[in-house]
Amino acid sequence: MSEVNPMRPYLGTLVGTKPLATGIRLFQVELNDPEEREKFSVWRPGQFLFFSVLGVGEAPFGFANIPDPQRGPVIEVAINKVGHVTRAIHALPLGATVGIRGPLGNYFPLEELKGQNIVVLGGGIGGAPLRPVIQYILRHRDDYGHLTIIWAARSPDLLVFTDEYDEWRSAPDTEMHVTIDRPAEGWTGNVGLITEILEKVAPSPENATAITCGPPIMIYFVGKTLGKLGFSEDQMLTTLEARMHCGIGKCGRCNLGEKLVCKDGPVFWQSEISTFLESFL
Amino acid sequence: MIEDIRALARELLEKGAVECVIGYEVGPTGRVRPAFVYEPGEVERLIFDGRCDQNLVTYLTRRNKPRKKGEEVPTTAVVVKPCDARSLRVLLNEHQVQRDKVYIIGVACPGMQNADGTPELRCTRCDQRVPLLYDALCGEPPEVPTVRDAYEDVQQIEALPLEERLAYWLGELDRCIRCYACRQACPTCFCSVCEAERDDSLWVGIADRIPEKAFFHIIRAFHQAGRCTECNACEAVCPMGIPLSLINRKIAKDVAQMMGGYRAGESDEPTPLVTMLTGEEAIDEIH
Amino acid sequence: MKFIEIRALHEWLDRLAQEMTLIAPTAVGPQEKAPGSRNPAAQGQQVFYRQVEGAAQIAWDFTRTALSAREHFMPKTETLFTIETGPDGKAVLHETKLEQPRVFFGIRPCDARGLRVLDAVMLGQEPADVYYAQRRENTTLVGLACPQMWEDCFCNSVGGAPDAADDVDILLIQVEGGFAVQVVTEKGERLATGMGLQEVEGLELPQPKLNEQFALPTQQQWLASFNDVYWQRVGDRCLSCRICSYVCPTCRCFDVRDETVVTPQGERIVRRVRAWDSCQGVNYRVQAGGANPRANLEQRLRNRFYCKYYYVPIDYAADGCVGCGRCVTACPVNIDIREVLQDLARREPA
Amino acid sequence: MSGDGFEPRIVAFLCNWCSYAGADTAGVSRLELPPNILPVRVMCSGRVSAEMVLKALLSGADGVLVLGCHIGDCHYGSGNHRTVKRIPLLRRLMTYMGIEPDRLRLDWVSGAEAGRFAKITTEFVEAVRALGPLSLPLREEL
Repeated sequence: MSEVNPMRPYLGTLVGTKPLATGIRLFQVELNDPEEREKFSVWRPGQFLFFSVLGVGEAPFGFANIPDPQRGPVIEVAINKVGHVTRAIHALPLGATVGIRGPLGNYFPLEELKGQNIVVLGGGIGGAPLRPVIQYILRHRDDYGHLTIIWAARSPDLLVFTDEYDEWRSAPDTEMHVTIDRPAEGWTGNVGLITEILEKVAPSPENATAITCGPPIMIYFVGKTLGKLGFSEDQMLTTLEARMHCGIGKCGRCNLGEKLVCKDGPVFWQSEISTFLESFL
Repeated sequence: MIEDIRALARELLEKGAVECVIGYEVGPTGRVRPAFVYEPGEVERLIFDGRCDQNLVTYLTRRNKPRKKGEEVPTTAVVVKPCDARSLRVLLNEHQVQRDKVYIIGVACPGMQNADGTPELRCTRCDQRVPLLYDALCGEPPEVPTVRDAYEDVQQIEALPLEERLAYWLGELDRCIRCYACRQACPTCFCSVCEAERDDSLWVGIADRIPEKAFFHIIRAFHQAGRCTECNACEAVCPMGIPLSLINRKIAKDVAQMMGGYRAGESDEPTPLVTMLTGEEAIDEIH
Repeated sequence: MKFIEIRALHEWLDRLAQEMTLIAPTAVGPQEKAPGSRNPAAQGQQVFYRQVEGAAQIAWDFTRTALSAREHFMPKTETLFTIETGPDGKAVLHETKLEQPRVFFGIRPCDARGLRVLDAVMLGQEPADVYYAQRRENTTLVGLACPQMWEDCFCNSVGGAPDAADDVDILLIQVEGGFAVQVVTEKGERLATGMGLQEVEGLELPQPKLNEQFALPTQQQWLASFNDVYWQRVGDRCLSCRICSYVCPTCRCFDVRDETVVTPQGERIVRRVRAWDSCQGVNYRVQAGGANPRANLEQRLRNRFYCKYYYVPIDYAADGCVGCGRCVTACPVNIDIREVLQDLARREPA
Repeated sequence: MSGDGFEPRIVAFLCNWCSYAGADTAGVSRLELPPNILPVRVMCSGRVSAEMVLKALLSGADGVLVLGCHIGDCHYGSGNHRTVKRIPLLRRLMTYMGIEPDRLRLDWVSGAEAGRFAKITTEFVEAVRALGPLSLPLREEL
């Protein structure tokens, strides 16, 4: 057998978990083997991993953090309880052994975007893969221009990473807008779809790139609104999701036309998506 | 008969009474297959003869949904043989198909034939030559004797010693490749998510092993209890040639014997497996 | 030209079966014809590639096997690893062990060509699939040329031939009294040393009878046809079963799940298994949260044709279809890939 | 207990309102009950699907016992009308497929019939013991 078996997960330990929103928790995993930890210590915003509950199954998730030199390579993922694997993940006790495969897929080309203004648009759990983008920009704050964060959810209880908003807001040259789809009791902030607030905030397309993640329908309409604001399709980045079983272009599951979400993505320019044979909707 | 079907199909399409007529055609390589005719000019494609053994009622549940949210369900005309009509009756009983969205082109059935021209076995034990329900009937009732089904094939298996029966079924089911063609071809298998395909493997996993395959086939057959009309669609599509209808026919035989002579699709009554006792049952296996 | 007599071949195969795993075409299932069915699969025994114990079990007179050679390289189900609890209470993974060396005898040229497609997908790009790789490495392919193209075959239209030696290690072609033998690769040479081949001068090879060749659609025609109502019309009669995918030598989609089983001895075994899957299944593309970009049947049917003729060539630089004709024969509603290809090829490029 | 050491594993589906209560009464009355029974409480014997019976057999049970209220006494009126059709039909199908019919038994036990519960379970365990373990190829193999 050749040296690396891409279907075999690294074993790790669940070292922390906290609630993020209704049905959504953040899970922190540390790999057990020091050598594997070393190999795994570099991943980039936008990449994904497979999280296994051994005996139940595995599912793909985007990284919700960037490697932190201070805290060591702790992997964070935000997981919404929707299927049998995610239900099992939510039921894991601290200290449980889990499997991790990755890092997989391409990533947001943040190096290339240096010097630009960045607009980050996250909807619901779609905020999770954007958190490393924000972390990266804040860590390399001087390399980037103005940062606009627009965060949305259906209702206040579905907003993720609320305890970090103050930190993000107070970062230099950064603005943040939070909105929910429908009015809710006790909510005094913005109400309206992410597209509405995006139009109101109206970030300038001048030397800017917008990075979007959310449900397919949101990605579609945010793209339209950005277009209205003058963003070209080469200034819009998004990350897509798909059911997959390998993450390395073998299982055939995640294709959209000839593009494989796992191998050619999950990060795509809107200009690429527009040329896809098959719609992601 | 073919001319009757074509004329009727043309009339229905011209009037706009139906969106589509489902019948049979001969494909470019000479094989008979289901045909979906949308244009009056294309009705010449339609044929009917002893090779038209597919059960077209299978397609109705799929067509009985609006194509887009808010759109109306289109009306479909379908060519049905007496056996297919029983499947349709089951679907109507179970509210899977709206009666006013189907135009039933009944055919007086001469019986289907094997590739070598001999009559299909199921047609030699058929006691219906005219469908029990139709909107229009094409063809004259043929002079073919109707026969009461004695379930001789099932009795042959029943007569085997227990171990031989197990060996027989394990041998047959071992060839199954879990392609689900039996389920897909079956008019009364219409669940949107089959329990054999649940993501959480609640009942069966994804493996191609005997326990999984036996479970799938036994349960699939059992779900057809009192609903299977013995149309043979499952067996006719099996790429591994597994005699699946022998399982369904066993259940049909027992349902009839134990539950007051009930036969699926012959009345408006739903399967007795979901109704209360009426006192006509002959259930003997309680200890 | 090298030659082997039938008897010598049988003796060699009998010896091989003793020394290693021998896979060969063999007849399976009930002998008698199913009473009363138009089903082509129920007309007596079907031939499969299976492990055999000697030449006597080999079916020599067959057209093509019911399932392709794929099942021996990407099994319908395989265990990727078992998950055990170590003495410290921590999980330990045990990967599936290496398999014994195998000889795959009697593989048809189209099936061998199918492995080229699977190679491109499973091995052609890093990281390679180790399970497929080990089976591939351990297997020597001894091909058996088709004396003619069978009903529904179209290998000659997609670049193959009934007697192509391109993808086997050794090719046998039936001639008077035995087989002409072409040793193609080094792996084949190593195996052929034990065969006892004779050198025969002027051996004349038969010309297999070919089916009529047809032209394939161009890339432009594929591109222009994607959103055509044509797919709805073909999809009308599709049953959305998986026969076409499962008989195909080049389909490779799989599903992975964990399962726990209890042995008759009461031991619990937890393992991760991989099994065949098909893009024709309703839930194939459903995402977490329920979105399904391929919810309609015609979208799924279309995906299979595009996968073979458009996606695989672009993604893996391989031809996705070998023209074995199995899906044509096996489709219960006569969805004929040859008909689809010719319909598209007749179109004006947009 | 037996000479060859085979102890059958029996899954018993017990209706909440009658048979489970009957089992309880049997326990409280300190009747002698076979230890081979794995009780599964269901709200009605009509809940016991063919899937549940088969899954039990394929997952290691050597026999399955379904106990419900007597006909006419169903808490829900007619839940056991379905049971009385379904289980015998399944039993016939199992037999047809080559599984011994005596591995599946349907019977009625009311909340007061503690003695009847003890008698049925003991009888059933002995019947399955006589049959031996369920034929292996049907079990989840490796």
